[in-house]
Amino acid sequence: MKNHKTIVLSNQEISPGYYRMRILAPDYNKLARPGQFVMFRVQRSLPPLLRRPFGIFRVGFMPADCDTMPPKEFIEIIYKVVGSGTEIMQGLHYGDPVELLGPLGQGFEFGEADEEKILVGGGIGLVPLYMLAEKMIDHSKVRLLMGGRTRDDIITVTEFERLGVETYVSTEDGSLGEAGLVTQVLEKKLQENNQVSVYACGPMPMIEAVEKICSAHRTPLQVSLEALMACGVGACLGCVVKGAGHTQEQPSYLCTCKVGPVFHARQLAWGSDDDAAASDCGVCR
Amino acid sequence: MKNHKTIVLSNQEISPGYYRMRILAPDYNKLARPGQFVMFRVQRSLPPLLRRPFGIFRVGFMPADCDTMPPKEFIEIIYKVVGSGTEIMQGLHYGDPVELLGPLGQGFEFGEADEEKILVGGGIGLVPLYMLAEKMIDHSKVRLLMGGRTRDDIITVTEFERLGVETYVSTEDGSLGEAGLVTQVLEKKLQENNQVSVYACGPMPMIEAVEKICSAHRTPLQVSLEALMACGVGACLGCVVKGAGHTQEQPSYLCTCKVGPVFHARQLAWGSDDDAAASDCGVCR
Amino acid sequence: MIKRRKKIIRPRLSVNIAGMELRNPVMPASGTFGYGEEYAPYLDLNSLGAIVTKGLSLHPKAGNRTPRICETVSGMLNAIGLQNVGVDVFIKHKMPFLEQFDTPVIVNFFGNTQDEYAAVAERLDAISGVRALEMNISCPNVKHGGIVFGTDPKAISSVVRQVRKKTSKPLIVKLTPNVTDIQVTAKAAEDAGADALSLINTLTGMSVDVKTRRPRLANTIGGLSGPAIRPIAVRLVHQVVQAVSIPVIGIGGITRAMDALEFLIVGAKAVQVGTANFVDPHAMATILNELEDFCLAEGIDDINDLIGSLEV
Amino acid sequence: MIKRRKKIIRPRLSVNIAGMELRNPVMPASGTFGYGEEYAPYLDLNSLGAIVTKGLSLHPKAGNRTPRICETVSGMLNAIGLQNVGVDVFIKHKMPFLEQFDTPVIVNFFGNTQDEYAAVAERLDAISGVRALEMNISCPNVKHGGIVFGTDPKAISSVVRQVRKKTSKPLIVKLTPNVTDIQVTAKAAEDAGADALSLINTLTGMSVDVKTRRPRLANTIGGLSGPAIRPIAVRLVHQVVQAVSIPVIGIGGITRAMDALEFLIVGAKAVQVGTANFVDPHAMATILNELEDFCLAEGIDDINDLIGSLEV
Ligand SMILES: Cc1cc2nc3c(=O)[nH]c(=O)nc-3n(C[C@H](O)[C@H](O)[C@H](O)COP(=O)(O)OP(=O)(O)OC[C@H]3O[C@@H](n4cnc5c(N)ncnc54)[C@H](O)[C@@H]3O)c2cc1C
Ligand SMILES: Cc1cc2nc3c(=O)[nH]c(=O)nc-3n(C[C@H](O)[C@H](O)[C@H](O)COP(=O)(O)OP(=O)(O)OC[C@H]3O[C@@H](n4cnc5c(N)ncnc54)[C@H](O)[C@@H]3O)c2cc1C
Ligand SMILES: Cc1cc2nc3c(=O)[nH]c(=O)nc-3n(C[C@H](O)[C@H](O)[C@H](O)COP(=O)(O)O)c2cc1C
Ligand SMILES: Cc1cc2nc3c(=O)[nH]c(=O)nc-3n(C[C@H](O)[C@H](O)[C@H](O)COP(=O)(O)O)c2cc1C
Ligand code: FES
Ligand code: FES
Repeated sequence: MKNHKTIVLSNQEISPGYYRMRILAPDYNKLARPGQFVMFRVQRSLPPLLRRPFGIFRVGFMPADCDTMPPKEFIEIIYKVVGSGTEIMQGLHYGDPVELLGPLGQGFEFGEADEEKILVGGGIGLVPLYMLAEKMIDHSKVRLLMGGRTRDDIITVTEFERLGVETYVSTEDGSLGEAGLVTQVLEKKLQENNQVSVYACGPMPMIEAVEKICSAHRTPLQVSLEALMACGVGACLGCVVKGAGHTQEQPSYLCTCKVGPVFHARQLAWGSDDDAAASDCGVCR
Repeated sequence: MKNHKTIVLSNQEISPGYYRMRILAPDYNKLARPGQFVMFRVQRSLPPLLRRPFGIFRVGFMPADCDTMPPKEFIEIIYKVVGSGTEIMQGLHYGDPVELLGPLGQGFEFGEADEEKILVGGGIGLVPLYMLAEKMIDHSKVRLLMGGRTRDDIITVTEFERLGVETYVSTEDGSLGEAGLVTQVLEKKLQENNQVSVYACGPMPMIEAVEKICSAHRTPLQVSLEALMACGVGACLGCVVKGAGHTQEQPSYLCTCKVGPVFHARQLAWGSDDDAAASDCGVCR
Repeated sequence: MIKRRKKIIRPRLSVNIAGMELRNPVMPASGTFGYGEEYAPYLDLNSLGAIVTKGLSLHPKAGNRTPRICETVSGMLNAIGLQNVGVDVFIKHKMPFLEQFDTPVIVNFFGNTQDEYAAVAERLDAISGVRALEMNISCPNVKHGGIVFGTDPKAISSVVRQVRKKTSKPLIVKLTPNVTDIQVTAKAAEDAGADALSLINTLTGMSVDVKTRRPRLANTIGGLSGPAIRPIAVRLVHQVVQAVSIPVIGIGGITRAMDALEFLIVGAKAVQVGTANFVDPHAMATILNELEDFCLAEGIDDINDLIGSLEV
Repeated sequence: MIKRRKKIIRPRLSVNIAGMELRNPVMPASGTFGYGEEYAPYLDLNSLGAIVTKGLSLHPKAGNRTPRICETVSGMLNAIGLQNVGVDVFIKHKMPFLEQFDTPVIVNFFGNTQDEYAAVAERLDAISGVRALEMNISCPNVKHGGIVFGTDPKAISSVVRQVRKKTSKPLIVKLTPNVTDIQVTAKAAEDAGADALSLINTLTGMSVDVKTRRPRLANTIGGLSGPAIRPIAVRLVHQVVQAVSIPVIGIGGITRAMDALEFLIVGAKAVQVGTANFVDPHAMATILNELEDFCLAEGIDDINDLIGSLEV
């Protein structure tokens, strides 16, 4: 947990509207756990005022510029251009000064070794699952069910495959993989075998559907949520979601930035008709 | 008078803290008169909110990118980095989208042919005098008295000399040319010959000193003033200066952007002890 | 490719305010558009919903000392001091220009006493080219210790009543945001006979040059405008719309159609664009284009369907 | 080159507010710094002038539904709804952490009735680690139709008086900017026994998502903070400093030393930094460094020489 004033190493469009940015990030290889995020900011740029939260896609080392130097540590984030902040990010180049606050939040718990793991990713929700797969692949069979609206939303699947993850792709419009929702595939898999752990990240409707399926099959589920964030460190209380047992009379709010962004499904309130989790905040894409 | 959405052609530091920017500017060769200015803005950049006024240094044509196209028209501005807006300008490159509102304001009147002309420029105040010299040099002898704090503030003198303008340089610290104030040189020149016209642009204390000298010698003087501007077109009334005959009871305010920025000295109120012209606005450098 | 046959129907943008049919809901804010002629080279005045003039007083007014403006974060402060040519010069020298256009002219005016307000209104009432009056009540009442008319419901009531008697033209009262409860001042204006309300005028602000330790404005205090104030303006318009039954014109930090739409959705029937004109003289034209595009994209045939459509 | 021998004397930054000697005039604004521990990994809490906690109530408070925040131009809206752990949990679980530091702890608190205010004050008064109380009066008075305490001079007078009886610790009253005349509310607080005033709390604002036509905050209306509001805050502090004789703490949109200096120059004895902490957890450290640099550059030995040095 530190604020790094650092620089962009590279920034490339990997699919229409999706960018992959590599950022110099000392210590992240040691510190960052799968599922954690950073609060990102372009140095000296106003607007936007607030930092933007992004999941850590992966951490790594790259050769230093000269032999006598240690290799450079970096993180990669993958972002979709959706508004003012990501539009500015799109234009960044090697050397541009940025700031990273992080790594923040709680990451995923890895579950039992040997037990099969199913990762469910929707669109940009795939991002935090990669590092998770990296850590689990040596001990467990890992499957990825990856969904998106069109084939443009299916990103970095090859990277997962290269790790040895078995991947299923479906798109709503059938432009890549099977036509349909990723949750249909999950349902089928759990019918075959519910002795697995599920990890999901994606748009809220997808996460809710995944939760329904998993709770029906009594399969443990961890989800990574998005919420509007100002501080990222638990100070503003802007990012809360409803905890399990939340009622009007006995409200229970958990900070997504601190208690999350990864929650065990059982920690959260599901299916309440008003503002279940962050589902009505209009920010979950 | 038009708003051009256009691009930067080049942007170079010509002296520490001083930049020269060339901007694609159709029609400016026909329209722009010496002494006029533009309201400049980086497209889609906020901050700063308001446009920034800059004098037109020169207009010109450059070869088109291919033979079948007409040559490209441009203007050049020269600016000193002083605050938030000019700091952003400093970072602009070829192709960056900018907007020019202009050409705005009244330019210089050329005076009698054959009569000698003395241009007095202080620092960045030199800018609007170049085009003026260009226009007058064929009919009149033109001298430039150029002053600045240090040699870094003495810019584009070679350009004036190339036109055939006789230039005198003085700096307050003596780091270039004579040590002292440019007004001392003016005083000497007018003692030799007061049958000249004087044109001055620079910091307000310099302009006030020039006015004192010229009125003592009954020499006609035109000055180009700076003022804080929001609109540049006479709509906001933010940029006013006191006109001749201004009193508390009968106030007379003239828009620098519309009636100026070039005024005949006789149009203005001089030496009133409260806020003579824009002198107390803290913006005249 | 199939050739599209569907005719694109342009959405209806016209709105009706106090009996005035405006071709669209976009007009300049007083004091940011001069007397119209300043921006005529840049913008087709016939494309606007209305033209709103600089505020006029009974006698010419010289305004404040300089500096009169300064930039702040996403906003600007001004203390122009209501410099204007006076109502008579306006009628003689500025109206003829404005009458060339087929766009309603709304004249903004003010006074430092009730009688001054009434006198200006009376003169403007006689001018056929003036389509409506907008009354700026953010002025100090010199007869009552300089308290701003618009912050005191009783003063509002009294001055609006007196002006109401002097004109049968639509009377728009422009509210100040510098009050504890805008619903009270809004109702005072409505009850006193206003046909419409416009808001917000600028918020009082100040900025200091830390090097010289002097205020950046000669007047020390000035009015804050621009994008920075928009959330405050949207809130105030929202509150006023709920308190009155006359139409409301939304003002404050509008630079794009998205901004204008916030005001329309909370219930403003039209909007005024101020500071944005300085930044971009085409701002209102761009806003109008974007408004039309938005309606097309969202399948809105008539902008009136959008007005007040906020879902809480 | 001549070797410089002149010893650089570090300027004195300490200020005294209501009997508290603060090592410097920079502290966080309530609600933007949690209970201190959230920012401890990023900032040396011993470098601050004071620590100001999230606002506390008698009982724990869950806060509003989400979304609770949204970004606006150079600002943000929040409607957190004063979520907090309640005064008892604070004392038990949060105070021990804060007591590790050698920095005065100022506890912000509120209530929805006078009695609630008094009860919280009484409990905090008993806690030795609490150096001073900051009373947030921007809360609706549920016994009086929900009118915000801080907008009504009588309500201010009454609630501050009652709280004053319950504590002998320095009592800072935090004013709301959403009033017609801040000098009146400031004086009401002073007369009722406040030892110092802090301002401004957030300005009421609103933002609309034009696609969904819904307010961006679940609560519809929220509080605007950040750089956008600074000119309004500076003006209000300027006015309050002239109206009262107790010390004033300036708040609103401070991100850099230059911003803090505006408040100090108009007469604030200290400043609070709010939204800027979210943007940069080191903001206050940077401000402190810059303040020192400014004093050195301008030859100011003691920051108190700067306070109130505005030349009008
Ligand atoms: C823990 C976490 C991890 C995330 N990881 C990723 C990621 O790996 N890749 C990616 O593309 N996006 C990710 N997001 C979403 C990302 O933060 C938003 O897309 C981004 O903030 C949008 O910024 P903007 O300025 O472009 O959009 P705007 O709509 O202009 O933003 C306006 C405000 O809303 C907030 N906001 C908008 N959308 C979201 C959202 N979906 N979630 C949270 N806040 C939002 C912004 O932060 C900002 O404060 C993550 C969000 C969270 C909370
Ligand atoms: C008619 C005219 C012609 C000018 N020509 C030139 C030129 O050729 N070269 C050049 O370097 N400068 C010129 N200036 C001054 C130039 O406009 C300012 O230096 C520039 O606006 C500073 O912007 P900033 O954002 O960097 O400074 P900031 O101090 O951050 O600006 C804050 C605000 O103050 C205004 N401002 C600051 N300084 C001045 C100033 N001296 N005059 C007017 N407004 C000011 C800015 O426009 C802005 O609105 C001219 C000014 C005028 C009025
Ligand atoms: C330079 C300037 C001058 C103004 N003059 C007037 C005026 O004469 N009468 C008036 O009612 N409002 C005046 N206003 C207020 C605007 O009409 C408008 O209410 C305010 O600027 C908020 O809108 P904006 O944020 O779009 O600028 C003026 C505003 C500015 C910036
Ligand atoms: C998220 C958030 C929570 C806040 N909570 C409180 C609070 O509990 N008590 C209080 O008195 N002020 C609260 N405030 C107001 C701030 O303390 C401060 O007065 C205001 O934000 C203006 O300062 P700024 O512009 O520096 O943020 C809160 C502000 C924000 C942004
Ligand atoms: S983002 Fe501020 S508490 Fe979570
Ligand atoms: S700059 Fe607006 S009137 Fe001159």
